Amino acid sequence: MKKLTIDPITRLEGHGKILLYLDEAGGLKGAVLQVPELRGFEAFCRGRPGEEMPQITERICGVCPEAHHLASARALDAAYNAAVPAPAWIQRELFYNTYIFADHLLHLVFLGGPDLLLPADTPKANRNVLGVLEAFPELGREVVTVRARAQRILEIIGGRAIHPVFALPGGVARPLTGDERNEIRSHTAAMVALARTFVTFFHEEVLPDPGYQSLLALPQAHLPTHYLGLVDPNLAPSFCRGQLRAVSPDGAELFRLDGAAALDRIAERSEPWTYVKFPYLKEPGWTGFEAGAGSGIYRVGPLARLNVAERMATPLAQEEYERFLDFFGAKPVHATFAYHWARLVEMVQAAEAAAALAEEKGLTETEIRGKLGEPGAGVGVVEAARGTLFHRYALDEQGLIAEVNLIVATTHNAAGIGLSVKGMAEDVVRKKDLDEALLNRIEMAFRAYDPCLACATHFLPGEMPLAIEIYNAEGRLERRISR
Amino acid sequence: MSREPSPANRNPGPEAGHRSGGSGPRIGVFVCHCGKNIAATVDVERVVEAIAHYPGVVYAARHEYMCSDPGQDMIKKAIGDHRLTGVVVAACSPSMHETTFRRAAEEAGLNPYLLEIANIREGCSWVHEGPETTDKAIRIARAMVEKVKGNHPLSPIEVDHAAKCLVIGGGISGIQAALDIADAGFEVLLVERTPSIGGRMAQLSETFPTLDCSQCILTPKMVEASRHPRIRLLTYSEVAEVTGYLGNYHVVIRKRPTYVDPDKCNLCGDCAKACPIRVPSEFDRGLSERAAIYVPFPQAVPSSYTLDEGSCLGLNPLRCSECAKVCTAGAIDYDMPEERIEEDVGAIVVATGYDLYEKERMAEYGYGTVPDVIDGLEFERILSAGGPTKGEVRRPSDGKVPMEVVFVQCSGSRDPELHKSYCSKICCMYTAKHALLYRHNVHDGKAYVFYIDIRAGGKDYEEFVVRAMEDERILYLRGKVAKVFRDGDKVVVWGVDTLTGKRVEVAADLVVLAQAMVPSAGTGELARKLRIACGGEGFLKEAHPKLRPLEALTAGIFLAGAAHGPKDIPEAVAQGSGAAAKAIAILSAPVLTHSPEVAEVNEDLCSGCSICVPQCLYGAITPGDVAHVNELLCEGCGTCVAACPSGAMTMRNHTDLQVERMIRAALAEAVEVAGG
Amino acid sequence: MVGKPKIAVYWTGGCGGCDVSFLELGAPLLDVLAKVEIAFWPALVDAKRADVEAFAPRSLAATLINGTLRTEENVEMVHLLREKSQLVVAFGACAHLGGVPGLANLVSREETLRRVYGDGFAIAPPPGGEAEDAPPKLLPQAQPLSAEVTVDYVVPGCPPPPALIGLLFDALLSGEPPPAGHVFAHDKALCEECPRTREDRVLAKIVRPHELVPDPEACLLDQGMICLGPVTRGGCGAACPKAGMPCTGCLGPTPRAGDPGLAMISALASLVRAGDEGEASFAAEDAVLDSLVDPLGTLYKYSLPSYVATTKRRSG
Amino acid sequence: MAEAQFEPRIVAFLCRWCAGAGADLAGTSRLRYPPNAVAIRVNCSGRVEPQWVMEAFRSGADGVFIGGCHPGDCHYVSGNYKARRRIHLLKRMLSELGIEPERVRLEWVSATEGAKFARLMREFVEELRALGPRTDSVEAAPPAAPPVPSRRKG
Repeated sequence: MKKLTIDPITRLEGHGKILLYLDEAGGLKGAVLQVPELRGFEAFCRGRPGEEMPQITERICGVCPEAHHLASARALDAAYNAAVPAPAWIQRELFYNTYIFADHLLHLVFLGGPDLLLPADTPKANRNVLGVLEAFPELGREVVTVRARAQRILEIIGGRAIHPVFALPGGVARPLTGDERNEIRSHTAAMVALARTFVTFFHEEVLPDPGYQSLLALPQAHLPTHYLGLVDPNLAPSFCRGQLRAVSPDGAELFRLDGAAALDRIAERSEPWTYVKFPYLKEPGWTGFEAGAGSGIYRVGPLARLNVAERMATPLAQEEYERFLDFFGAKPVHATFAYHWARLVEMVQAAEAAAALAEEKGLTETEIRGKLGEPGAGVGVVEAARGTLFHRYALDEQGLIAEVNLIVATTHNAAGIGLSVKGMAEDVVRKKDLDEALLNRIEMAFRAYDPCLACATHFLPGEMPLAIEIYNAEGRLERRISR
Repeated sequence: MSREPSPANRNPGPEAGHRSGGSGPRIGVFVCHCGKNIAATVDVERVVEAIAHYPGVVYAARHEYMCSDPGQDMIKKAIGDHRLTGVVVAACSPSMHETTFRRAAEEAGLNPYLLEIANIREGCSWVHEGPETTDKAIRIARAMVEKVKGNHPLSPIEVDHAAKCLVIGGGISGIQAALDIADAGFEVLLVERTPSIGGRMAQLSETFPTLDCSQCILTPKMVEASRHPRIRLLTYSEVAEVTGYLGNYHVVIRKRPTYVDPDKCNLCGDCAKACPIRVPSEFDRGLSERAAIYVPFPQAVPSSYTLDEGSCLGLNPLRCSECAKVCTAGAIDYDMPEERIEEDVGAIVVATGYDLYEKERMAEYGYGTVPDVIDGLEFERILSAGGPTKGEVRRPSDGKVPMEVVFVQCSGSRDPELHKSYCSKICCMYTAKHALLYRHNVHDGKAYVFYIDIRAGGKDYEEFVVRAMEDERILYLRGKVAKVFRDGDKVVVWGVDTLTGKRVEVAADLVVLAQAMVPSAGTGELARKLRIACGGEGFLKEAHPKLRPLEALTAGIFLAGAAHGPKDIPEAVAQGSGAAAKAIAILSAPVLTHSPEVAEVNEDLCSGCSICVPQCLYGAITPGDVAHVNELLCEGCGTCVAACPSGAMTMRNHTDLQVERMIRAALAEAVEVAGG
Repeated sequence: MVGKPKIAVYWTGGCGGCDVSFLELGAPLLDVLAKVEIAFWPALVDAKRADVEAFAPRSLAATLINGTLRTEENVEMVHLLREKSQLVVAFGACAHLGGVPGLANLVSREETLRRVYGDGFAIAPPPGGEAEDAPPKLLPQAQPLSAEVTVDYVVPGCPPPPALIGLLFDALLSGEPPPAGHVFAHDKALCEECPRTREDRVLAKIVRPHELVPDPEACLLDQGMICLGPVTRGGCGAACPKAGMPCTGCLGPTPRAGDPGLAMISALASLVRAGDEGEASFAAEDAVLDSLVDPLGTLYKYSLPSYVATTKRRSG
Repeated sequence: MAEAQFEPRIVAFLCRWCAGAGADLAGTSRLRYPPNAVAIRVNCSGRVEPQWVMEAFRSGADGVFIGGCHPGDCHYVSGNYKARRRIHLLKRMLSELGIEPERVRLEWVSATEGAKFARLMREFVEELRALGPRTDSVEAAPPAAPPVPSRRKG
């Protein structure tokens, strides 16, 4: 038997290696994504002061600390039964939209970018952000500078760009000054400008590329699942407020609920052969590792958010969203590689939203803390760049953490990622003499999700087996290797 | 886990011995038998053997009596012969012979701070038995070797100082201090806020227990102070600023203009007669009036009139000038400026005295509302020959001679709920005096004294009170007065005699309240200027309640008289002399010397967080970009060092590194002991 | 690309924040990237472990390692990288002191595994795989980098502030790197660069950040917040205090502070006041001290593995 | 031969003015007490650092004794109060680390209380014998030394 190892899988957040087991004939026997990482947050968060959680849980992930920071604060808002005053919300939302913009930009250029912007046969040494910067120097420079300006906004509001400190139960740490608002204004303008530039660039340089076209069309990368994401009252994607909406593979709404209530619609499936729990929708329920309307498996993240939404919240984003729909014809869009494009659409909305929030009068007002009630239990939900993020805490009478549970984006997507990797693996191993570039295509499959394994493994086990099922020609599950 | 050792004492002196040598420490250990005192339970030979092989030790020896001359010679010789960079003497408690051995080391050319005592007698041989005793002795010696390894050569801190003293407050206590210091040959600045020195004592009629006339015994001292060649009298003056530290205080004094030239004024008094203004006299507690230009009392020192700007019709622009018109001596100068006096002094005595607890607060006793309810000092004025009634007892309201007088003790004292919790100490005595003096004045008068209990601790005091109690027309009633109110021309007093349990009601003509003593107005403000502490009740706080009752926490500042707490005259005088003696000790020192084993800031590490500042009760640390320690003020307790979170504060020859090495040496694996 | 110094960046049990902070250098990043060749950096380039194994010993000019050591694989990798590198830089609080994941040492490995997976948990290779394919074992404790390999430099912080990363590269590219053991941060505590004003250094009560909107000018410690600024290296510009939140110590203790938790315990206790000092105030003082919740988690948020071994403590 | 009983190792920090003088008095009065404790003299209990206590435990001590002046008697007025507060907070942390708080004992001993000092020494040794050897995991050195130079070095 032959073994191929991709170690470590690269250009994603966190640790992972892929093991492919091939039979003598070179056919795929099994594909394993192994995540050799465990930090044990779930265990050691207990006993910490509740108000510390926004700062502790964000250490789960340095790429999306903002998401954990705010999800945590929202869980604490609920646990303390606090009404967050408007000025605090404006700070939080401005901060959060800026984060979405910066994080999507990071992935589009630095992490997933190379798969997207460089030809598939690019040599490994160049298949990275440096290669991108060489290929597109001026865009590259602009991206680097504007990302820095976005980070500056996060720093002004959050106190620090990475691992911010500003969110507290019931509000934020301090009011903002007029000078700070003016600086923020100048940066948001630059963000919107770059968003425009990037859209043009995408339509001129990326979309027409046959490589990307083929990926969008690739049947193995086409996964009709349910979708879950936050929407605002107008059913436009929302990142840190609003209600959770779930739609079926054919686009029908399953529910629209607040975070806590939505969490009740989700069950977690644990399989005897794995330590990772697979979340699924109680309705229709668990039917095994398969996509389709009959299966409770759902996906989250940019594509999911566009699929659960009916429109975008801002004009430029709306234009791009329409182009996106025109291209695919029908909604929901199931093409895994459409995640990249969806990411771009969201990046535009985030930039526009941030610019608008920077003008809000309340941004500099001083009523920044709501009254706190007695500590109890609460759920906080936000849309991390890569998908829905739940924090659920129970506090004791001192306000110390008694119980903590998190469901992070990459966990929601675990089943989807598994199916995608398996699909790509099958596609790849079918070809003769596997070379490194081909193996990269397997990584591309789940890089599309911008997965965050650091998040997924904040307390998951050392191993996350994927797609150890063997399907027959009809795509029916033939046998499952269990341990 | 050790902080770096503190750098060598910055004062001139030999550079760090073993550090300059660079060849590593060369420690000598000298173990004393102390006859049988140590040798009986500690195997001295074993200790010498064990310690001789301890890292850093190059020489170890023992002697029957290390403190004897031959013993000391042994140490001196070894210091030379073995080029020792440090010495440990394992013997009795350091409190016994540390100085002895350090002197010996110095004679042999070794910096005395490089010698330490390992206490293996009081702390070991005398309290233990069995082989472990020797084991422990070795541990103690090892630990001390580790300390010496980290010691640096130090030399005492020396500073010059001003040979002048500031005395604040011209009452009897301040006067006494000033005279003692001046007589000892030092310049004194005596600062008094009012126009005359004399203070409270000048207001008193006669003094207990001897009943001699207060003025008669006070005035000579006032005059002596004003005439003393080394006392500069600054009346009508206040301390504006105080900077600096022990031995080197810089003081700024504001002298308000009296608008009368004391040298020209001949006390004729025409100005006062001419003055159209009349205001209540402070000195007579408002029982008489004075003009805007006045002498507080006939024997005032300096004997000169003062024009009180506050009550004058106006100086700027000049509104009246009647006084100037009649002053034939031409002593009046409306343009007299305020003087600003700056002086450097080596020590400061604070004797700012007391006030009586405010009337307004004694509403339940009708004080302030009923004219014939007065306080003890008012009664003193009434009793005084020079007072408003020329010494005849007449009550304020109608000048009638009161036939029944009620004296209320503990008025505002010993009453934690409503007033002051403390005992004002002198009220029992002066109330007895008041009762007796009243009886001398009004032979058929009747006096009632309400008291909680009688506190007459003091020479001849008890006898004095008994005299009062035995007077058949002075009735002592044990109990508290509940209410005092006016009824026609009587003042009715309701009280309870707790001995008989009977309710007592007296329709009196006059009520005298023995008001609580409180620190004089402005005491707190002055304390802030001096950077000294006040206690909860506002009296000045001493450095140690038992061991340093005359000293403020800030070195070089001393306390005298009632500003420090309720006191009678003899106590105030005694404390004045005591404070003077303390001040003289500083002023007479050729230079001030101070132990170099004090806290020190590593300026490369100090972030100026100033957590150390409030740890120091001696005001030795000044905050800033980096903290600064005034070595002269540092007492070496090390509390700031332990508080410093960044390890920037260290203590010379007591660094964390040294102590932590001592800890390890004391705990390191058991040393094998003979037979063990 | 020939001649450019090769550098590697690797993460062990970390969150990736350090890598992102590297990218936050902004424009200067491009200059740095122009001057060096990135031979290995999973976050950014596609070199694999096999490539690293192929490097010649000491062929890497410098390797920046972030993350705490949590698994046997972490240990293998850092030894591998140490062998290939001339200089190893502990990059960020996890590698420097153990970091937030080091709080896991409050709970034993067995306890952690039991809580997450229930009893009888045992790792195993995937179906069809050999033993070596099993996921790496957890170490008994989270460890800082220096527990396994010699560390030449430290860039502290969670994550390291871009300014300090800049200092590192200035030093590396300058040709004369500082002596081994250099920490790219200030030796003085944070207070030095904190704009807040310190008045009366008295801790009359202890407040938690969500209980108070702090005065914008005054020292947070004076306002009752447990700010670790006084024991923590400067270099971040006092970012958190400026943002109205207390310093939690991510840059690590100042050079002579020793154990930062014990140093702060001494400082805090020294500042506590409840009325006049004296026997009458003992109970009130203790009440103030006891209102400090979670001392270990607060005082060793980033440094537990470096200062206290705690796995045998009462099982929580 | 009877098996040797557990002999706890103790470090005693004594202020020079009160507890230290009290210990000397115990000596001059020839009051016997077990030799388990080695005394380290400091000027004031306010000089004693929590880090020393931990250093003692790291170096194998079974108990740490701190002797200061009685409340109101501190030669430096309030150093003993600072010590009391520091030890109070330290004990909370020690128990978190599995070190029984009883292993640290802060006592007021005046210069005249030689008998009390001897009694406290006997008591403390007995208590520690009852507690037995330490079972916590505070090791000779921290589990991992932070890289040089962030350890305090001489």
